[in-house]
Amino acid sequence: MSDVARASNRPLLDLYRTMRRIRSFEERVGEMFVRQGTAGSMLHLSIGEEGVAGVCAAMEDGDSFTTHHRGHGVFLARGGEPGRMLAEIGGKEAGYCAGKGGSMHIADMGVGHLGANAIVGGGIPHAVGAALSYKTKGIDAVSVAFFGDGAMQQGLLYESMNMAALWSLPVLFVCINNQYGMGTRIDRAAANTDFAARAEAFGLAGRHVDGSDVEMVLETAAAAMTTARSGTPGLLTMTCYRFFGHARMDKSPYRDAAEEAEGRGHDPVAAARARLLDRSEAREADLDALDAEAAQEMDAALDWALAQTQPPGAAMFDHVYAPDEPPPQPLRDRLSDVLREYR
Amino acid sequence: MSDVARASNRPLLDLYRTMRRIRSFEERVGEMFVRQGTAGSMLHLSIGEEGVAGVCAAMEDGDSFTTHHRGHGVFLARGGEPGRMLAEIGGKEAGYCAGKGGSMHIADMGVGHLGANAIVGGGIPHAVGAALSYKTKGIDAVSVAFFGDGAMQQGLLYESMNMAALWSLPVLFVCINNQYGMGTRIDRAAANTDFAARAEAFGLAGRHVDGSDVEMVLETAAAAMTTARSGTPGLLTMTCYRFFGHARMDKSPYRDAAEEAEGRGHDPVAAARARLLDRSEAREADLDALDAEAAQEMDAALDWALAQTQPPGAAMFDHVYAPDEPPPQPLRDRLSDVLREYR
Amino acid sequence: MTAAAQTATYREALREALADAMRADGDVIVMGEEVGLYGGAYGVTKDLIGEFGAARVLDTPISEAGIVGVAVGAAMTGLRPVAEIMYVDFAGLVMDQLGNQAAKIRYMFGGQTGVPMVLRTQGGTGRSAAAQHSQSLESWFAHVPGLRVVMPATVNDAYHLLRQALTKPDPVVFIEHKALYVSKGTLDKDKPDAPWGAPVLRRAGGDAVIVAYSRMVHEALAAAETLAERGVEAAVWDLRCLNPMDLDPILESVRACGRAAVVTESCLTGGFAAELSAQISEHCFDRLEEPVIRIAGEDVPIPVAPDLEAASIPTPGLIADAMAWLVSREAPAWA
Amino acid sequence: MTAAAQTATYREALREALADAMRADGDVIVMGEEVGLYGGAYGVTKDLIGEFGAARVLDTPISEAGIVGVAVGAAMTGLRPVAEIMYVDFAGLVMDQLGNQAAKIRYMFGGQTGVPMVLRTQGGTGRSAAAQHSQSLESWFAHVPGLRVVMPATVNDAYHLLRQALTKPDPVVFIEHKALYVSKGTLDKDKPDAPWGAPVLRRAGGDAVIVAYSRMVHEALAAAETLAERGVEAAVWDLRCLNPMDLDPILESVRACGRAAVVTESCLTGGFAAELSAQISEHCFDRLEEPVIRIAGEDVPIPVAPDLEAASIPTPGLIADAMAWLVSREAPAWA
Ligand SMILES: Cc1ncc(C[n+]2csc(CCOP(=O)(O)OP(=O)(O)O)c2C)c(N)n1
Ligand SMILES: Cc1ncc(C[n+]2csc(CCOP(=O)(O)OP(=O)(O)O)c2C)c(N)n1
Ligand SMILES: [Mg+2]
Ligand SMILES: [Mg+2]
Repeated sequence: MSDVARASNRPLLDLYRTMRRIRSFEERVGEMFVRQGTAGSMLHLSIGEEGVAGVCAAMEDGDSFTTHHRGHGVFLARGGEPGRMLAEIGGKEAGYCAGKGGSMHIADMGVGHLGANAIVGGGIPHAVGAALSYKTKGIDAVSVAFFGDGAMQQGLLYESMNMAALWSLPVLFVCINNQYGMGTRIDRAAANTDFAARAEAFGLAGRHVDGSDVEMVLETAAAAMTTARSGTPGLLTMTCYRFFGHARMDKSPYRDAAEEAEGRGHDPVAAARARLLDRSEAREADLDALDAEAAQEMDAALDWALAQTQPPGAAMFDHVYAPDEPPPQPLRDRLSDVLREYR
Repeated sequence: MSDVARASNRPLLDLYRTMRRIRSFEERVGEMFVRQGTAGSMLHLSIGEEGVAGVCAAMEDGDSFTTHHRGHGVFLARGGEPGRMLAEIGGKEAGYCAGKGGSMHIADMGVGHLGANAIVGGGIPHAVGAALSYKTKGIDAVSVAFFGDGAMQQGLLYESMNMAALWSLPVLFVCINNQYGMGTRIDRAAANTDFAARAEAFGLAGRHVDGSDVEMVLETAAAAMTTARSGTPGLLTMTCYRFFGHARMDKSPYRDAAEEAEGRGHDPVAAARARLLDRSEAREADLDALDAEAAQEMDAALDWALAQTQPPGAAMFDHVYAPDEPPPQPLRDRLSDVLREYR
Repeated sequence: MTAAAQTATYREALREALADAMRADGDVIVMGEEVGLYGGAYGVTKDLIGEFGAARVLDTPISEAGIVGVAVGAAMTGLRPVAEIMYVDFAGLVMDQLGNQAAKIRYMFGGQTGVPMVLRTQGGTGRSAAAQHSQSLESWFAHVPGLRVVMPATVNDAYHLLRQALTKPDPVVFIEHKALYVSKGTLDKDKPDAPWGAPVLRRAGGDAVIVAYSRMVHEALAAAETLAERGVEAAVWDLRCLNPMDLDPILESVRACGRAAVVTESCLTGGFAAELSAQISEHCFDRLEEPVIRIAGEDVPIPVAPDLEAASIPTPGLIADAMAWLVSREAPAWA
Repeated sequence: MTAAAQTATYREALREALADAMRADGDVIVMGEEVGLYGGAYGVTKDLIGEFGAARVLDTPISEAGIVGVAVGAAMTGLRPVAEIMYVDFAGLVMDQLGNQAAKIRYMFGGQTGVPMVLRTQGGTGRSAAAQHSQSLESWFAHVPGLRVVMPATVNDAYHLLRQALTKPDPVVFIEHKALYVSKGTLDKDKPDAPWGAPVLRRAGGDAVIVAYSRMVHEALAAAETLAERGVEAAVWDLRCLNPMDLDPILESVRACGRAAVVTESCLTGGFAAELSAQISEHCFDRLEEPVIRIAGEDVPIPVAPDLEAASIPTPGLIADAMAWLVSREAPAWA
């Protein structure tokens, strides 16, 4: 079974599996942090946002995407290997980026992942640029920019949307609206939270979907992708709830238990499970088995990642420039040049 | 008669006079350039945009504003003295900014002119900041950000609008839509040119007005100012046509004569004149006299400005920091320090 | 030390400075992402919103350019804003509002108005925060006429430099170091370490001079300890202010011993270490026994892997090795 | 000089370079404000849209950050964009996309992809364009690991450095000088002045070395003429590339005569002149007869008044005075 989310003849079950894998993965990231196996604590979990699997399933091979600092789920759903992802999150040489980038800069050109970004909004225009390449070169592909609701307040988004619409580029903007930018609830950050209206005002097709209903996400995203593929870019806003703190150290003191309980009630994984059972598309035991399989997969990935080593010191100077280009001179060499010259 | 545009019992005649003064002024700027009396050629004339006098007349004493690179008209209508303005445009010591800023950085704290700006969109958040001061300090004033249609594509505008709306600040955004950003017609820069819709999507009151009808501009602006004063910021878009090239060297080869003729047909000055005569609010002779008076005023201002001198060399180091603060050391002094130390 | 002296962390000292300034001057406001309810990404503004209210402690959207631009306008019209940019790495979003607007408005407008604002931010490595959350970008700001730039290394400076910055008529970029927030020291509210602009000698020593600022002061001090064991006495100067900057006392000290090093976390090429090196060479030319050396960050983006990250900036070991070589002509193992 | 040599302006050479590169490589596209119908604010892209069409010569909205960001994404996916930022002064709007994204993507992603784009822009004084349209900001770019930075001074370099930039796998910031567009010289498409990264000796002289780049090469050459009349022979080196930079030939030449000056239009403090000064002092320490001097722009925003503007940057007269002082110990009138 492929690990890229895609439309199938058992769509909900597949989506459920993808979402369960995301959740299991993110739980392992948390565990990895506790076991001090991560590179730092700048770890942003996408638990509660698994409905994004629906968007990923609406994408096709050859489509590309950029993500934000909370992008593990999207990458996993688009084919990321959990072991290499965790290795990267741990700053290990075997990671996707050779341990140079970490959680916030994970990327994989192989599956069209043009990169996570630690600058809010920073990766958005890159997806537009990819779409420009596709249009210019006559390639049938769409690029998708994933970002949070916080990025709706970054000016660069509007510059990007305008250019996308002006040039009729095959790009879809996806706002994962988890209600919070760190400790700031969206209504304290935006005067008007009807983001679809913003998109329409810039000439894009604006759509909104409830992220706890992954089937609806798939359906809406599929429509948005079709529109984008035909040259009308769109913004798709997916509402969800950030189940935990902003990053690993944040206990979310700025929101109360009642709100959290209500938010976590909109659980896309639980909702899909209930629906599968309800519709008799799966039995409890099947789903339990599937859950266990995901857990095992992620446990194995974690064990593997924890066993990996950090890159060697010499790796410091690789990849600043292309391999055949003049590299930066290490400081020790420069000091040696200076201090040896006068001996 | 005061030179600040304001509501009066003969509003159209006053507006006509303000507009005529603007046009006469800008013609003198052109003449000054030809006579090589300006500091460089980065001169952006607001001929065709005189309808903005209506917005200025809707402002009150104590209100402040920022302008863009094409802001002479607004400043004049808000009380700028033509002589000191031309002196500044000439880089003369007697100018508003002591010859340091020039046309694109003219400012006058005395009348609440918080500055022209040579960065498209650059001055917009300053007006929002002024409005924040007013709100925080309980001052009854509105700040107005004037800018061109080109700035509608700068992300900073949306960050500014969102904050203004979020914090209910007394600020009015005024887009002087002269159809062009340099050689780019607005429909080649924006996918959706309904800018009022953009404002609404950000939680502001969006309004649109035909800039060739100065009475309508005044009326619409007055409503917008009232709304802003009460804490609902707005965007007012005024359509007009840039009669001449972008700056002094630009002959607008990118647009054809027919379009220019049509555009110049929407002449706010001529329209006001016709209406005054039509309604018998003024006689041809009165208006001719008024025109002559404006011409004389501007001729005198130009003569005066041309007779002024550039700032002395020592002025170079003034105003980098506040007067009592450590100033930058001139290069010659630094070189002297170095080269004298070893003699 | 006066009676008012107490032990505090760098973070607490900064918070105290903000609170005291806000008490003393009703025009001081704090604005930025998460400065209110959250209390600041690094806790510096904790509970300020409780004492001063949401009108003076403004949580903003994630709109860095807008934040700085709004602060500029507010500063021109009677407020004294402290705008926080969460990471100095986001400078690239605000350099226009900072470098073209805040820094130049007084000059462009012929002295009609100033922009009395403080831009608080923090930088540096130490949290495996990777290439976009670990930089040292003071060199960009220090190259902009009109901007004052200060970088406190100690608890007392954290307090006093921030208080002083909040009395200045011109824009000040105030850069904290993320690895110093938990550092402890003596805070004496009555006694600044030195006047605004002046450097402070943090350790005396007659064999060589080390000039540093921010976190590198501590790495230099640690190196000096090791060096003392090896018989080399290095003076350690804390620059504190990059603009205004008074290099004279440091130059005196370099002239006396003829050997100097500049240590920065910022990457080497084109960084502020070059300015310091150039000025020292210009002014101490005939007293220098050896070239001024620069010990700085590697010319690489900051890698996320903790070991690589740590190796990308000067360590006490590297500083000590280089200083020993400079003074005693003992080449280190890596040479 | 080969048979292909012709006289051309700097502007024409740049245009030719773009046109030839677009003919040679179908992936090269040009994008920016007014690069199409208008032909470029300074005429560099004139008529390119006619030959290559609107799909390869994209007029963009006034969205600098977006332009650079889109170019980054395009460069990662098979195009080779030349993004134009009309004035280097707008760098403050794009430093994030340039410094945090374009420059770091290869590194952060562990070498998976590069960002082969050229950012064309122009800077400098000379048109009374005031503080926000006259700066020299190369020092910001040169301080960012991952960015290549080149600044042509001559017609031939305008052509060849741009052609070379358009074959490089990493982002190149290509900074033209507004006062040079009308300058004339020989363009020999078959013969670059030197390899990428190497400096060029524009004038020989054994008494002192002047290092400059961009417009200041010409001011230095003019100063050298005056100096020759006064009996001082100054070598003038044109750096051309700030990154990659090969300083060795220049260091050789400094070692031979013991005296050196660095000349930049960029303001002095924290500018790239400091890097050059520091490196020369580091590497020529025991051969220097005098300190390396920096002749640079004043530490002020550029004033609009033409006389002040002209006085805010190094002139041939100032350069000659300083060099004469350095070589012959004749203090100039202003000392
Ligand atoms: C430009 C920028 N500003 C601020 C930050 C600090 N920061 C990181 S994530 C974050 C909140 C982002 O919120 P949102 O976009 O909604 O994404 P979420 O964390 O909710 O997934 C902030 C403020 C940043 N990384 N980049
Ligand atoms: C940030 C920025 N980008 C580009 C420019 C160059 N430029 C100056 S004016 C202008 C056109 C502006 O158009 P608009 O905003 O419509 O104002 P108008 O000139 O029509 O009054 C451009 C591109 C600039 N000054 N600042
Ligand atoms: Mg969010
Ligand atoms: Mg316009």
